[in-house]
Amino acid sequence: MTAVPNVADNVTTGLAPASDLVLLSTEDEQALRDSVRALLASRCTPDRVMAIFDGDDSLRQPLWTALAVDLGLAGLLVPEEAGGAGGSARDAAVVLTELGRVVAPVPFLSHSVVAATALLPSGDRELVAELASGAVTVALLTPLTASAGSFSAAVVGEDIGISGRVPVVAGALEAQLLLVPVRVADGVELHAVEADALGVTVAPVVSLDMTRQVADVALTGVASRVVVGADAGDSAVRRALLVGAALLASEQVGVAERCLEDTVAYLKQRRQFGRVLAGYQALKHRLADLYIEVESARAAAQYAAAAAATDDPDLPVAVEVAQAYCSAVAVHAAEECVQLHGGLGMTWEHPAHLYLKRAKADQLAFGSSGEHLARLAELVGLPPA
Amino acid sequence: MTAVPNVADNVTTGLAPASDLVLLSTEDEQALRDSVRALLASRCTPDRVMAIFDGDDSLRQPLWTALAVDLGLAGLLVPEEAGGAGGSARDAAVVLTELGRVVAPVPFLSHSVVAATALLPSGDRELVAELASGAVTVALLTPLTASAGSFSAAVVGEDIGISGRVPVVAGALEAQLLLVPVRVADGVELHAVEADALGVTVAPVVSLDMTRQVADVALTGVASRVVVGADAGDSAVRRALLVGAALLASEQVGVAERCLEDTVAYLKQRRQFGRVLAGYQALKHRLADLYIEVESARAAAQYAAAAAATDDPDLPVAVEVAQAYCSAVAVHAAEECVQLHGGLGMTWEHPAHLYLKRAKADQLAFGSSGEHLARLAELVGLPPA
Amino acid sequence: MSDETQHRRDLERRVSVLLADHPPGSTDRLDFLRAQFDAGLAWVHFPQGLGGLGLAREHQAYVDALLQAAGAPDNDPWRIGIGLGMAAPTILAFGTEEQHQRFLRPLWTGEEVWCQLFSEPGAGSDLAALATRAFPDGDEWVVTGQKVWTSSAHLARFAILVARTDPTVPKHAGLTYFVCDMSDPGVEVRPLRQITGEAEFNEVFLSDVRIPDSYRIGAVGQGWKVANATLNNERVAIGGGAPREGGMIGVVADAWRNHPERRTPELHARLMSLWVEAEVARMTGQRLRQKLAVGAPGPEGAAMKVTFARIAQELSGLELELLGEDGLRFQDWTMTRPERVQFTGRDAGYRYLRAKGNSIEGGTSEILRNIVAERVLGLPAEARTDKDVPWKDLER
Amino acid sequence: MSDETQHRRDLERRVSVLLADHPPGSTDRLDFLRAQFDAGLAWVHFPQGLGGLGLAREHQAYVDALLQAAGAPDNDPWRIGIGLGMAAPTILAFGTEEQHQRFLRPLWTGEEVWCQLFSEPGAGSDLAALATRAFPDGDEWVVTGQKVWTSSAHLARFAILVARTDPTVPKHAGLTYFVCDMSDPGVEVRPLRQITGEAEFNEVFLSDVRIPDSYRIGAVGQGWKVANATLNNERVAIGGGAPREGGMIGVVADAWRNHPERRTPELHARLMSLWVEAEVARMTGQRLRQKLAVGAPGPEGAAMKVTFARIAQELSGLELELLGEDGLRFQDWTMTRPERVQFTGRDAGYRYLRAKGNSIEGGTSEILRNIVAERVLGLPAEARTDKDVPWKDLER
Repeated sequence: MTAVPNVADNVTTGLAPASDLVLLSTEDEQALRDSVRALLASRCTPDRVMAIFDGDDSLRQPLWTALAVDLGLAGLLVPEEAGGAGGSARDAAVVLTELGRVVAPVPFLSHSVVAATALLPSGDRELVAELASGAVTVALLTPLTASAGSFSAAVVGEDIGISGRVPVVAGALEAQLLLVPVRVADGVELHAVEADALGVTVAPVVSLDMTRQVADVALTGVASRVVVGADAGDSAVRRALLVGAALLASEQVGVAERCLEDTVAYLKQRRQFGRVLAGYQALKHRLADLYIEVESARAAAQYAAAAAATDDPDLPVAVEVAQAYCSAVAVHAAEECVQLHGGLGMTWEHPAHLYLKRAKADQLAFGSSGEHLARLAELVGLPPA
Repeated sequence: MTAVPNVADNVTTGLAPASDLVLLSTEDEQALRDSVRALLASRCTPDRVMAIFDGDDSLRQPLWTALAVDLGLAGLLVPEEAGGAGGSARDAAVVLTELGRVVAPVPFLSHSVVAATALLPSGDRELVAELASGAVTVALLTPLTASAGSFSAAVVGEDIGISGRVPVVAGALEAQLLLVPVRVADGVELHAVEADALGVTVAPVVSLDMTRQVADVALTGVASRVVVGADAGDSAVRRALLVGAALLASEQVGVAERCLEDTVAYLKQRRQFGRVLAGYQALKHRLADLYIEVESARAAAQYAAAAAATDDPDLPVAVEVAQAYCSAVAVHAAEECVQLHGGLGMTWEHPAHLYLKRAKADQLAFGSSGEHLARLAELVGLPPA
Repeated sequence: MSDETQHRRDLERRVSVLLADHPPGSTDRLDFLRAQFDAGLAWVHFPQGLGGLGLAREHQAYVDALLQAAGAPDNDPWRIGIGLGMAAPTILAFGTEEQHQRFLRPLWTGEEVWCQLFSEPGAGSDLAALATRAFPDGDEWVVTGQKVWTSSAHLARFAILVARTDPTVPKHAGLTYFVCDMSDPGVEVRPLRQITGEAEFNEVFLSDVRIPDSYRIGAVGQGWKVANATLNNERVAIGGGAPREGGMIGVVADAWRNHPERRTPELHARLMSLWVEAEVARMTGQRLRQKLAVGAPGPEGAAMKVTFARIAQELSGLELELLGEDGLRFQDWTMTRPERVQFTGRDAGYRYLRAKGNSIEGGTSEILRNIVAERVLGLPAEARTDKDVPWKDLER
Repeated sequence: MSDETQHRRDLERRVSVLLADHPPGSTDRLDFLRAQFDAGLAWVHFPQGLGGLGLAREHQAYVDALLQAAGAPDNDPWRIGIGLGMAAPTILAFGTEEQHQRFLRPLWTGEEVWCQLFSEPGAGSDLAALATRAFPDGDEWVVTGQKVWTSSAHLARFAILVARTDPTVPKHAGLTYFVCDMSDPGVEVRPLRQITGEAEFNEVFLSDVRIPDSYRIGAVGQGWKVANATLNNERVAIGGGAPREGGMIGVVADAWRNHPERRTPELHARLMSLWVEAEVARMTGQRLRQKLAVGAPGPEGAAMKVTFARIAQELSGLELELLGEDGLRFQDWTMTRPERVQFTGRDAGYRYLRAKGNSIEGGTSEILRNIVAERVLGLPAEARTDKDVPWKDLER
């Protein structure tokens, strides 16, 4: 039988076309990947990461300093003229994939991607430069579950200062400075607040994923300064959440590909019934299916990163597609990793659970799959029933 | 590792409880199954069934006479005192499973289940007796896709007679008498109309499943007689559609179990790469999963049949559960049957496609899976978003 | 009068006598349980004199209902599940009369808790590859090795144990089944922490543990056969009769009902699909139990377990998605040693993580699919190269 | 000036010359195509003199765009896909200079249609088990056997054929690759009807078909190697660049847009999930093409084909559910012999049935998963007992 499915055998629609983006890594991106991977291999070992669940987070700060300052990743998305590295969203995606591969407990996503993107429109060049240098770690005060589509500012300005509660904020525990979206009469302003200022409570949450521990933040009449005005604040936050969601997909790819690699390696050496497990066809086919998913997720994540890098008009579609797809793949890969390690995968000692917890928490980050699909339906003209 | 999932480890809810119904066949039911199976094995061979797709339906009438009259199945659900066999919905389920196993092209479901159930409240004892004896084949004039929840009468009464169009009616081509739900001022009446009466057009539809060929029926000022009055007509039709849906599940189980059996048998003899295909673990696991699905569908179908047999208060839930589940299992089993027969399964000569077409058409019968799930959500108190 | 009615009358009479002689309100719990055992009302399908009356298994439910209605204590079956579900039927089937008398009564009353020493780090699904050695020494055996996934080991007085007594024969042939006294000084129990943070199971290290030959269950070299009987009992125990919305589906359905603000159409579609699957699984379990009541357990229990594990995992995953913000929270990572498992207890994150074990413990879903394929559908067994080779020569 | 720009300039010049010498409006279609071939603008990645210019493959798209813009005819690639996609690259790679000259030009212009005689009833996935025999007879071979799944056989002038020339060696070693003249009196073509009712393929019965040795491609006994090259080309051909909502997803999305009355939340959830999957598959194909442009095709194409088949099947199944009443209708069961396949053509019922073949034809999804597992992930190959046994001694 020789006929093959012809995907070009298509119908024309009025749909906005996809963009023709480069989905392979450039040489520069590969070099960046190599240097991040090398640093993480020596510094971010599973036992050190696991210790965080038992309250020993001695890994966190030195690792973040090494990445943020020594490798200069704090300001990766900040233009060179503003004190940053002038990298693109594609570069940040490379970094996130590597961080995902080792479930690194560092605030790169919250600081270097989300907070940096939100702060870019600010005229406060000094603050931007501090963020870019890594001298100050910054977190945007939005719930980790908030998305560009669902965001609304929970903090309001009063005479005595700004007040409000924002639950499950990622990066708040690590931040010296909080970037607070404040609801005002004519829009949303972004205010800067010192994390240790009077009236600020950052309450650590026992988190499903302690490697990205979230915090409930409460502000009560806190003194603050405006760093992005009401004309630009709302769009700055939404842009930050959109880029965050776009790049989270690359972290999810990192989680998924590492789970696949580790599972393949384990099954190649584990023997049962006189044969290595990797030779059992039912497992082979599941791993083949998982490989297909991971490679598909990689394409979706790279498309989203490329779209974010060039501010492509297709970015909103790219983000919803990448999030709807990659979240589930990371969870699936981590679940298969636990299952195919058998009893070992259920033990605290084996790192599989670190990936499972990160993957599941990532699935909830920047909006649920239902939210992504609903927005996508709107974007591509497929209205619900 | 010894702990096991504890399904008794439950929470209490205000939900209506399930009923405790017998889900195994009785000896009488097994005897009925054996006699139907024996008759079908000798009379309803795949080549004769297949010929129907090329216009040769010489199998249809004699097979139906043998089942309806000789085995007395025409009036299976009609009480003995009304001229029937006095069987229960459980017996009809047994018959339908056997008919599904050979994709039998007979109007048992439309006549003996749906029309018989709709006609039972009628005072027209003569007509009921004719239906029960098989002397007259009857079809209820509703689309095959109509369900108890979605039904509305499309035919209306006028001075010159009754008029309306009803698409994709099952059993209409075989029927001598049409049982027509007619919308009147104070409800729905059931009218009896001779299929060859003036003003009746029964247009055969080239059907996805020619073994249950549907017809578009048009009535234009047709003379009719009322057999169920406006007080009882609507509930008679809904009851008929509910019982039809309950028992269709057993036909779907028949389709599914036969597809599984044939696939297992084929894989046990087909060799590739020096081994029988049945020994390849990826296929073994798929067949194990399919077996689990088929046995689960069997339980769901038997629960629905048992609930219909005793008019159990849980019948509405039982029907939606059975339809939502069994439809998909039959389709899945038929799809696996085609796939695992490889090229052979794609050929016209092999009967796999008969099952695929029946399974897919059955999935559309008595309401879509979305309809079933929506009604179930209402019944069990799980409101949509 | 039908047999059924006669049995009921007889049981009602016996229960009345028990209750009259030992009024639950004024009788010590343990005294009552011992009396219940001696009255043959502990497990009526066991023989007379061993806590039963030689009746069919399903009559026990009627006895339990009568006793419960009268406010009688129970033997806390979830605390002693391994004894009841695995050790007891095996001892009954393969043990000596002396062993029956010694072990069954305190097992049933819960005075002596049991655990199971089967799995090893190197022998999970492939249990017969286990490496724990038992050497004969006079009237005793000396046992050395490492076992894992032992629940209740720190509470247990006894364990059922499989050890290798002959490494020179193929692996299935060299095993023997024992009762191991957990108070032996050579037994060391260490908690085995799981991905939930708690240690529901243990690792057990055996160093020159001495077991009298009178504690051997079945013949030397018959350990595989005996262990399989135990494991079959384990799988049959799964999927006991639950009401509609029992188990994980009830938890998630309630979460749906209690959180209207978190509902999305996509979650609803998935929830309803899983509701149907859970309900069909319930019906399938019900049908299987009706079948078991009239015949022997077959490998269909394996199929049920695959289904229950899958549904529990999908549901608990969906629950976290439904909870959104709160799905990111976890109750507590502190290491604890719970006395019993609550699959649907604690918080949603715990349920999600714990449910991952459902498809591993008590037979992985992969092994169970093999069992269904081979024993139910008659498909060829997996190629084996390890069946006829002396255990000591196997590649590891 | 970059290489890229220079290539484009050069190609523009060559196209201009071709168009000037053979104005599409006034030139016979075949004459134009022959001239295009002779100008090296047929497939620029082929060598000079054989329709190409020895350039990278992706330049052809630019040439085609220029020619299309000028209103030039094309060679109807869907009608001659097997010749273009499978026969031509194989003949180029393994054929003699004489064979290149004889076959490639009329193949490309479509004057001579090609088909493929590989599969047999007893040799589907296990192609190397094929039983069609070729006996040497002087300068000729005499071929007898039965082939199936041959599209275009009734239209074809030539076939690529694999036959067994030595049954005494293991099955992969005894095969030889030929060009078969379909006008030979020993060739009988019968339509092979499919589950759609139509006969898109044929069975081909070969009875003492005579093939000159000069029509042999590659050495005697090298047929497996040559055939694999052909099949790799087949798999690479899959999943060519399509726009968003190209293919089956576009059809079903349009059905959704056109039938608001048939929408349900459950169908919407499934449609959106599949929309995402189809779009991700599109991106994955796009990424794979970018990779192929800079390197050799790997087994990743196998992964793409598995995905496309699954999505097409799920979508076409969903479409019937969406259509409801109309899903019960079918256009026509009459047996026909279509000249080309329209996977998304005809009605929804046809699409549903035809899509079932997507996971069988050109390598079943099961075989492709093996390929991914073994060649991409490096997992152990399936146990084989048939590799070293003479073909004639194999169990069948």
